[in-house]
Amino acid sequence: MNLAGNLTMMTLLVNGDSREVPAGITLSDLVALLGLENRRLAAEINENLVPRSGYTTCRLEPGDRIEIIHAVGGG
Amino acid sequence: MNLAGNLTMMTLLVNGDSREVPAGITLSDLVALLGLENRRLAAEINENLVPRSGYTTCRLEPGDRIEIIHAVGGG
Amino acid sequence: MNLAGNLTMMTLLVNGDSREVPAGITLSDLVALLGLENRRLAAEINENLVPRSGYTTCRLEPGDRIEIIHAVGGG
Amino acid sequence: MNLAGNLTMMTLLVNGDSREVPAGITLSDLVALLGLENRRLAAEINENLVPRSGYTTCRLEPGDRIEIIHAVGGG
Amino acid sequence: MNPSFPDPAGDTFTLAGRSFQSRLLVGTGKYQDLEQTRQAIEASGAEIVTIAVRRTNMGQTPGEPNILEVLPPDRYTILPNTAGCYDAKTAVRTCRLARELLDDHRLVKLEVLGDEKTLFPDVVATLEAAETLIAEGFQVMVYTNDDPILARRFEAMGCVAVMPLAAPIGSGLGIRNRLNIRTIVENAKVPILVDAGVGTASDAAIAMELGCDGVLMNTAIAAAQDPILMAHAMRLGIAAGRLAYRAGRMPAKRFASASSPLDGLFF
Amino acid sequence: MNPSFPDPAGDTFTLAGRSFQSRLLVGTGKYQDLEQTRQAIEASGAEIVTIAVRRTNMGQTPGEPNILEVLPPDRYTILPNTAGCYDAKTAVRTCRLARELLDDHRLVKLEVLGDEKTLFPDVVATLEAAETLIAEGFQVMVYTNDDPILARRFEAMGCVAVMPLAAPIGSGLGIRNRLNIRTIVENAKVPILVDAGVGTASDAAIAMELGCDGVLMNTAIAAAQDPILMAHAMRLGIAAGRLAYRAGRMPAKRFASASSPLDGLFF
Amino acid sequence: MNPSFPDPAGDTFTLAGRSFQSRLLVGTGKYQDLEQTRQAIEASGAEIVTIAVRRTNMGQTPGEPNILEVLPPDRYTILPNTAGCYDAKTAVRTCRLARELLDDHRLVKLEVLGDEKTLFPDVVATLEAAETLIAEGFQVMVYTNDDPILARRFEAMGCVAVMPLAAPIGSGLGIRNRLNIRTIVENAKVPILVDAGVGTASDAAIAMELGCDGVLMNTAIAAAQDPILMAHAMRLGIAAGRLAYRAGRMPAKRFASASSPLDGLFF
Amino acid sequence: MNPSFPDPAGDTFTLAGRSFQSRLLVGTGKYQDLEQTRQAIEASGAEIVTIAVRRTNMGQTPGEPNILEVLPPDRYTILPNTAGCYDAKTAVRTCRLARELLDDHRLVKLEVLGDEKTLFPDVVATLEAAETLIAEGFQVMVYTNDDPILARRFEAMGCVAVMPLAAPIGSGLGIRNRLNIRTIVENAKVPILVDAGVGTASDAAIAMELGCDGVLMNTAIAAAQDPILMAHAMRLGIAAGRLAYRAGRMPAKRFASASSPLDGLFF
Repeated sequence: MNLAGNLTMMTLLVNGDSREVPAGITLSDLVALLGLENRRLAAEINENLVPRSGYTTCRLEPGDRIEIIHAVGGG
Repeated sequence: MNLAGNLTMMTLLVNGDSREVPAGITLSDLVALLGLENRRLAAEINENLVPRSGYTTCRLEPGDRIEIIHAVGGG
Repeated sequence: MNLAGNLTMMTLLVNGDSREVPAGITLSDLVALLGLENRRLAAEINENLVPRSGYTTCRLEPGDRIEIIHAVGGG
Repeated sequence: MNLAGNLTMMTLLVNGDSREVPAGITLSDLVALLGLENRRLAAEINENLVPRSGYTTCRLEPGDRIEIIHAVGGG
Repeated sequence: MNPSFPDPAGDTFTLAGRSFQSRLLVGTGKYQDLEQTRQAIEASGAEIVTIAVRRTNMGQTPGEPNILEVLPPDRYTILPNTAGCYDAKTAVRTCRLARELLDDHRLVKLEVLGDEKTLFPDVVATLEAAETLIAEGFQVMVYTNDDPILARRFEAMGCVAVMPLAAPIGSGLGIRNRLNIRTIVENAKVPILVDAGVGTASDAAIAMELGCDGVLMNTAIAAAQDPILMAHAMRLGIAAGRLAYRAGRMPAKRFASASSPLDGLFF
Repeated sequence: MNPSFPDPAGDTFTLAGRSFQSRLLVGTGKYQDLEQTRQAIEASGAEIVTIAVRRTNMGQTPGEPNILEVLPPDRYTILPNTAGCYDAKTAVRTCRLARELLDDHRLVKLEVLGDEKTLFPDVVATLEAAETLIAEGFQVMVYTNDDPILARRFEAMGCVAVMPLAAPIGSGLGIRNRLNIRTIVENAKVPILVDAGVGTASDAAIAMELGCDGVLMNTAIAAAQDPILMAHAMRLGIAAGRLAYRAGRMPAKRFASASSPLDGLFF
Repeated sequence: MNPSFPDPAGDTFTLAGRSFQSRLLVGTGKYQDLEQTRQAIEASGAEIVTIAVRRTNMGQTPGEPNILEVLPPDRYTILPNTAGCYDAKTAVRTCRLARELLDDHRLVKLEVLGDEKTLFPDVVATLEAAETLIAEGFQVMVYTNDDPILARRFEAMGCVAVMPLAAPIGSGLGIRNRLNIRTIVENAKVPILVDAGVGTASDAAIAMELGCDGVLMNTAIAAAQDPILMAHAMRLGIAAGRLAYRAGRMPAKRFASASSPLDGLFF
Repeated sequence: MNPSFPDPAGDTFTLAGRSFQSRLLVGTGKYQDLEQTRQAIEASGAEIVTIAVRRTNMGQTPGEPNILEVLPPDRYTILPNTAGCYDAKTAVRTCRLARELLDDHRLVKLEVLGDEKTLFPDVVATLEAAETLIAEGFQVMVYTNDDPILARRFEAMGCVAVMPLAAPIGSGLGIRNRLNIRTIVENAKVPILVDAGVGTASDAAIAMELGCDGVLMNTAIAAAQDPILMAHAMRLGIAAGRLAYRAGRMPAKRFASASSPLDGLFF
């Protein structure tokens, strides 16, 4: 991901919030951008699960709805 | 009962309240004094029942504890 | 229905029992044969309801499964 | 207790049963006669408790009602 | 005539030598006014009605209506109670006053209470008071706990009815211990009347289904949102439970049993 | 006229567009004979009466009396049921037959059973059958378990009444889960009728006190020692519970509350 | 050490001046043999064990084992009872015999029964016997009904523990009237021990959750199919109920409350 | 060694091919903090522990402790649930996310809720979700109502455990319908785990005495005044109920049965 220069941005819906990110980034890039690299997470794009092995190759499109989840206490 | 002249008074406890009445009155007199003549009542003197037939002959003594009761709603 | 002469017979399953009846009779004929003309009934052929208006025109086929039912006490 | 010679006998009611024993024996003698010397027991004569210390001095009278009890399982 | 129609006249109960058709006994406390009291009692169909005796308020105006005025003696059997008494002596005094008040009326409901929180009976003091009252010729209907042994003792003393509580007075909790009430009923030769604790019509029906001869209640009617309607409900609940008891209910079974016949299923 | 007198005519319930005064619905199974059936139904005061449909016995003599003869259609609303059906298709066939039998009668009680031991409904098959029947123009009263979510679903589909079980059919165990029945009632806009499991009059009263619009029963009456008397008891139990519901019961309290006044105690 | 580990040593109860860790008291009747008795008591963890006194069988062989032999006095506090006594005098005689038998043992469980069918206490005779025994220096643990007023009276007389029944002795019906037991507990300063009527481990837990100091039982263990296993179950049930009482249970609510958070739902 | 000592190792239950000693399953919601969660779970002795999955809060600091950190996978079997899902699709998505999150973890607790007030399951949507999940290789433990027919259907579909509710989630009302739970247990070949509604230790014991294989709870522990103590109580309550079930309780009888012998009474 080239962060230098004039970036073209795109809008994603991440966990329900609109977020501007550089166009063409991967899911792996997004997780890094969000500072969640070392967290135990799972993710969906447009309601479809993305296996962790696919984060680096999964390129995001404008308007994608991303869900990033983790475990919490619950009963 | 002679209400004229200088009455000697005595103190009774009537239904828990101290009450000055002319000395030597009967239970019948007391009921009249209290304005209860035509009421359906029963009475005790010092925790002993007084039949209604005995009201006119029952002379009260200073310090007597009189209870005059009637029927009320109850369950 | 011609009951005289050499009748060709066919087998029906009426209320679960095999029954030989003249070939080609109608549902109305069957009800009469069973002595149920004046009973309040409803009937199915092969699990399909037959309206009462159709009894006289409904011709039975060999092997037809006929159910004839009436009301009984139940809760 | 002299068991030799012609004993005069007396009747006791021991635990509900009539029992002939030599006249004049003590409660201690009775316990021995019954073969209960080493048992953990308590006893009554005529509904009165007899402390164990009194067994040897407690002389029985004809007609005495003796109860000898012990512990059993119960809840 | 339909011979199986349940004839209420044929199902009376006898208390102190008198025969009653209604098995619902009601109190007269806690109502809004005497007119509501009157209407509720009428709706309940009760024939036996409890009252209390209290000190006459000296300041009371003479014309003030009195509870007895809405309870014509030719229509209702008045049942004075000893509510509020916490010892035998006071309960006995109360009964004597009530007897005098009501012209040698001998039928009383004896209750000697143990504490204000539970209004449970003090059964020891109740036994003592009952003994005195019976000796003085009273016909004692006795409020007690639901102990079958005590119930039998009150009967043996000569009480004309035994009145075990269903639950604390005024609690509306219904019958807390059906087994005890049932055992009391089975042992008894005098009427057993559940007294206190009923909250709604089904509670009254349950008491009757256990075989009780009747139920006495007050708060369940008076504290309903619509007391007159609840009085009707209670009258019907008592009748329903009594009829069910007489009819002999089906045995309860753990598992199902079809109501429609299994024969003739066409599938 | 006493304005608070409970006017039964003013407390009807509406089912499939028709208005009914009696909130007791009865079955016609398990009676000794048709005469007992007739008397019990009459004593119950029921206006809606269930029947089953079964294969006509070929050997039956033509003169044999028929259940419909003791149920004059001007007096009773006949409610054919699908008792004995263990799948959706059979239940639908049964309803079609009943509709034809009763001259385009569309009101049916749908039950699709899950097993013979419990006679619990198979709710999945019931949903399927209900959908077909409603599409064919039937007015479906549906027997279901006491799950509030399912009850709402049946209502949303267009069932004209939802009939949760109190306990297994024919068990007489009474309402096993009052909380669920209460929740179903609170959620509902169509009539909620407790169906199955009632054992005695107080059970019926409890169902009504929970706010149900009515109760359907059969075994509790037919298997009582005296069915006619029990039919009366049930009629009264339903009325008692309904009135108590309308009257608004007192709140239950853990502790006691005196019925007689505390003022004026003289000791 | 985990500071929140529930330390049983820190949760003793005090009875007649002695401190006990186990809140399960057991009887020794109805077992197959003394070895089973011994094992069951050991498994129960009980420290207080009841026995009865009975006439010595004259024909008994001297070597026959005795109940006391399986109850070493350094390990168990023996609690002689008056089971089988139907009047005050006999109960007092029984206690005196037991005291002598056990070398001036003063702790007794007093029960004076009212009849054989219910084995309910005769509370009047029990009061009389308790008075005599207390005057003679006995430490009386008293079997009574579940009447809160009587419980308080026994405490006021000087009984060292009050033992209300849960249900009839040997019935296994569990606590019939939780409200009464709870009220007795709230009023009491001496230990309240539920005596009689417990049937299974949850019954014992419920008694403890109501705040009782302990439970005495016999039949529930001895008449289980596997008494030793049930003794273990009871030991745990008592401990579970006690801990739950100390922990303070959640309030019951009519409706639901999600255990998982509502925040962060992604749909 | 005492041969009758109940050996917990000998009384495991098998779920989805794995063997467990603890029959108490716990949730991890509603605790004060993770340390309290950790302590409560440890005190409970649970081996299977539920978690939820929720959106990651973007503002969250990376160092914030995570529920999984207090649940070492070598010690606990993690059971992700679908709490908060009101339709089949969302529940399926949640399970897929959880599976990925936990490295192809296939054991899930499926719940599809019907409404927020009761948190009752939507059994139709649950059936749909279960079908999809089982086809995708999940091991589905399914939260359902207490309908025995549905329970059997879930088992037949291939669910590895059926989890009927005792009462609404978080209500603490205990087992509302013991008969249904008992019937479900009798029919089942897979583990039956009561899920939701337990309020205190005796409730847990009752579930086990009915023959359930285990109990899952959360609020009853987390919302107790002292959650750690209550976790101990629940552990013991489960063990007590299980042992009582294995021991075979005495039959309940209406009337009394003396524990002490009748022979040898000396009066």
